[in-house]
Amino acid sequence: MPRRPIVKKEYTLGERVYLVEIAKGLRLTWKHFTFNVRASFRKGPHTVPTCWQYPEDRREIAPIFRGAHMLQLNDKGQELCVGCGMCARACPAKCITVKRGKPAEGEEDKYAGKTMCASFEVDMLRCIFCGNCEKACPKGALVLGQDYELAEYEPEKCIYDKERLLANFQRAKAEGRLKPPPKPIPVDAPPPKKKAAAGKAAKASASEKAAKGKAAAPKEAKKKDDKADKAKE
Amino acid sequence: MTKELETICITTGPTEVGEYVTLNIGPIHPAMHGTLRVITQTDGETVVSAKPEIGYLHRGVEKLGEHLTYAQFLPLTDRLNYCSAICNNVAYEMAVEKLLGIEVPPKAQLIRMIMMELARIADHQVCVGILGVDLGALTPFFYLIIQREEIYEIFEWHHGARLTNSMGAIGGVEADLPERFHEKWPRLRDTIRKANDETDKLLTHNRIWMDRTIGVNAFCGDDALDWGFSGPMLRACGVKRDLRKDEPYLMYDKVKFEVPVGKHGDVFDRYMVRMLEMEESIKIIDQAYALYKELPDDAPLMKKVPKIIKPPEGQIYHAIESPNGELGFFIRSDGTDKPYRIKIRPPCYMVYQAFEDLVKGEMISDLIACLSSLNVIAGELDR
Amino acid sequence: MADWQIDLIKVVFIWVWVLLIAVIMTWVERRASAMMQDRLGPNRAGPFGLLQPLADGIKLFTKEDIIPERARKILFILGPPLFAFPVFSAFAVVPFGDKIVIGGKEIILQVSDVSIGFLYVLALSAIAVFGMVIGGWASNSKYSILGGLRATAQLISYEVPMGLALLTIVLLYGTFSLREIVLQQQGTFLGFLPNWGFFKQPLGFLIFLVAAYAEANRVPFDLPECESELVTGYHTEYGSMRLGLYLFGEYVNLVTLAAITVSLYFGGWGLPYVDMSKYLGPVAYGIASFLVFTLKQAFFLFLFVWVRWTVPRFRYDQLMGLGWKALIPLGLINLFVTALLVQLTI
Amino acid sequence: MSLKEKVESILQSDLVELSEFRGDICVEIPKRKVIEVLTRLKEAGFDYLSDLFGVDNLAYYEKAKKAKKKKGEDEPEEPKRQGPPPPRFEVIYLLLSLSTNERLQVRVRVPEDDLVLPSVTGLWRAANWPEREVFDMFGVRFKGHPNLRRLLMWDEFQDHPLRKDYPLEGKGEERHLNYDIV
Repeated sequence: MPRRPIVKKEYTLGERVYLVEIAKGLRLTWKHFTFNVRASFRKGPHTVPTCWQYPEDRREIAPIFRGAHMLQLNDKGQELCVGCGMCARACPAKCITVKRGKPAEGEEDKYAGKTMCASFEVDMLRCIFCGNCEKACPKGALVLGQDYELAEYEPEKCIYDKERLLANFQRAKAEGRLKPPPKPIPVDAPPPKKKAAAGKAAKASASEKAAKGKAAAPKEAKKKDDKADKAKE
Repeated sequence: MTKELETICITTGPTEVGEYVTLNIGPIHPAMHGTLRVITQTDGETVVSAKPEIGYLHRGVEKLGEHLTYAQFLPLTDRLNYCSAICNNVAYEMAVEKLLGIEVPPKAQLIRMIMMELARIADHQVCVGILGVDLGALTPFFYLIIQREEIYEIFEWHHGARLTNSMGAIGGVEADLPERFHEKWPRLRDTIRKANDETDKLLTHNRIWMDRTIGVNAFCGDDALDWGFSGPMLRACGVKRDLRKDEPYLMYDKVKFEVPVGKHGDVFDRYMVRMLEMEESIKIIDQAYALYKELPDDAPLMKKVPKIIKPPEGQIYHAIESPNGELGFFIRSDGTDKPYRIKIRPPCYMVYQAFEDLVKGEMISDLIACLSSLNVIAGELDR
Repeated sequence: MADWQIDLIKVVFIWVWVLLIAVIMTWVERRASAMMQDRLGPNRAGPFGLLQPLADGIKLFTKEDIIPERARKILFILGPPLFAFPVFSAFAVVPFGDKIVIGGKEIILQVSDVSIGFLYVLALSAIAVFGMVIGGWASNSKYSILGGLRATAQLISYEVPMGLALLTIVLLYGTFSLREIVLQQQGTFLGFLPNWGFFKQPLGFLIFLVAAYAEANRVPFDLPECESELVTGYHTEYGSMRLGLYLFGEYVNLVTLAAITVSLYFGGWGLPYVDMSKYLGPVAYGIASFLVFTLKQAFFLFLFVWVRWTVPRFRYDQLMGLGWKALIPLGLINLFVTALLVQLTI
Repeated sequence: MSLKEKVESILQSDLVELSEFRGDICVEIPKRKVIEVLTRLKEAGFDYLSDLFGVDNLAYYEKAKKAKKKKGEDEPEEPKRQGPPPPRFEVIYLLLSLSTNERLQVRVRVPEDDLVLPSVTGLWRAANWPEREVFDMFGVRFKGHPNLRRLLMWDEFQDHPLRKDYPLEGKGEERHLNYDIV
């Protein structure tokens, strides 16, 4: 048998007779009860403050939420994805397959880059929504949107192809739920002076443009950063 | 009758058949938090032996880690202790940073601290709530879990996920504290305190609760150390040990907080230690937030790390105080972009192996109470 | 109308009425517990979710009826009715109103005024235990049998304090008939208190209430079916309408216990200080007395729910300890003191 | 006295190798003296067994060999370990001193043809499951362990999954449950 320390039970009289503490507890639950009953008779969708009635009454989703994927277009309606496959390589669950292709003749203006993705598949059954693909994308084309109702009746439908990913973006755009451009991360790196200045400039421009709701600025900043990194190396 | 019932359950390993009834609790059972399984021999309602069987949630995380890059392994750490994923994230990030030999900027450290303490509160809330549920008091669970939702909202606005956080990256954190946190925290602090207070009112002095918890599977401190206990479980046994104080990491040496210590290591002490720790966590967050405010807005959040992380050859072990205790990552690098060997030291693994010693001679109801108070998380236990 | 016709109407009425209250109780339980826990509860089926019990009933009826392969089949089938039948029948002796005069005929609002109403209630609640034990044993599952064993031990031990509390009432009023007891509780006590059993027997009431919670298997005494330990105890292996009978039987049991509490300790249908029969016509008086009774009953039903969602659960040995070491001695003392007082005052 | 000196003074001649990386000290001790050395360490203050686990060095040494071939003789100080091939497995004990909060990694090399180590469950009961796990994952047997069964994998499982030659996606093993209902 294991050793056990001897525990002395020292109860006060109030604790000993059960009823006092139970009465206190009853008072507490009664307070909650009356509060919530009163609240539930109020008009409106969200009456009891802690209870969301799901399909009608949804809680606010953070704009940076990591939900279903979408492939972004730029302001001119051009596809941003160049089919580089960085996302597929960064994915820990190996759920993305990308095929790189060249745009057909006469369709070059549909794409922002010189190349495009011929096919883009995300297997939502494998995806763990970690956001690594989003971080890896050099063009800011693949982002995780705010959709979280991803149940389907057939498993095949859970493999999102390019059309679906683009449709996700269109829908999000129509509903105004686009992901804000990523803020540049202030990085502590040598040499400090140059870098800090660049970071500040990038941040300033980013905040200006973010106010206008355009996605271009941070990409520039990112490019700058990338260039700087390359130069350093 | 005993013999007849015997044939229904599948027993693994040698079990004594005879005057005792084998009761197979789990892996599917309301109180077995996920997929734990305990094969008990009972004499009436008294537990004669209890042999935990684990491995029902074994996903081979350590093996997977050998085949993923350092950055790719980060999301998998969410799935260890899913009640406080951020602590796992930070533990792993800090282990890799130690391997790389870098120190993250102070602002990132403070953000990590704040987020980790929030995660600790969330974890303790779940643990205390579940303990209540398993002892028949469902109501406090809801009061606590509602506050956890609010904490999750802060997580969501900080890095975009509620449960599987994958917070930050190797080298720092990627986002500053969100607007939500600044708005929400002063109010949230009060509501968390209120919820804890209500739980306290409903449970702590209630004689039914006291009878159920005081003196139930009490445990000696030196036994606990021998079994490799850590965290709240060890502190409940009366050993004052907290990695935040003993081996300070991040900026824990710059904040003041108490380490609540129990006396007998019984369920009541574990419950009280967890309740008090939530209060201490609130204090830590307040102090860390004050320190955070002193830093300039554009202070760096990340240390520059190369895109493909290739640490030098070597091996390190780094442990932090997760809500359950010492959560350590042993990483050996062979100079490539993938870790050679990752070993996770989950805190509840060490605690759960002493389960038989903890519950021997107690009753079945105490077994359930004991299991809930240990806060064994199957994801962390089986990896 | 012949007497047997009136009796039949009364039986059907009380049957439907008890069922209805029990059905509403399942709704109240869920909604009230939700409100206490900052939730909303089921509110989709019908206005305020009032049709939720109906939906549950349909669900339970249409589920597959599974009998485990190695179960004792006959006993397994016999278990739920054996539990539900006595708890339904116990309501027969409860006076749910005073009397109503229809067509010059005086009808007492009670299915039958048996002179041993008391013993009848006790006996039936003892029979109901067999339903649980048989169900638990026939399932051939360890959780079930543990639940059944706990049910036996718990109900047998709490029968004793309950009996002691009831004995004091018998001593006090000198009758076994529930109707007689209610009639004796009208008027005032010591000039300012209602002449209720509660004021004459506060300790007895407390013992009775605690024992009633134990009889009804409610938290903090829900050991036979405590979910976190024994999955769901004695009805672990049951499904479909058999499970429905068990669950429903528990609510009916609650209704009966609340009704008995009201008629023993809270003056039954009578209002304190006011004699309704003076102001109301004979029909209206009957209905009013019935309503008063129902209101009092509703309070106790709510109390059952309220306490359930506030306190944790006992452990098996602590439950036994409370029963044998606290309630029975208290009950004996109470009985002794009451006997002494009764003897002295007579 | 620094940790390094302290360890050296405790171990003396039993110290096979001492390496330091980012402040973590790892000492190698001979296999046949595991219990003796660990007992000494425990008495000297390293009284808390934090963890115990195995490492398979197969791929590591193969890679090192390849790298050596590639580099040729550009770096002459590289071939440290010569002679017979190094033992394939390692078992690492993570010790902690509760009084001074110093951590120490103790490593024992276990060759493939003699996969037996004495169990330290007598010193620390905490070693119970970790040793079972090492047995499960690497096949290292611990002599004197009270209950050396598989921990995470099922009992009928044949392989040792954390070995480097075990494929990531398994070999297609399935668990056949034997419900022996008679």
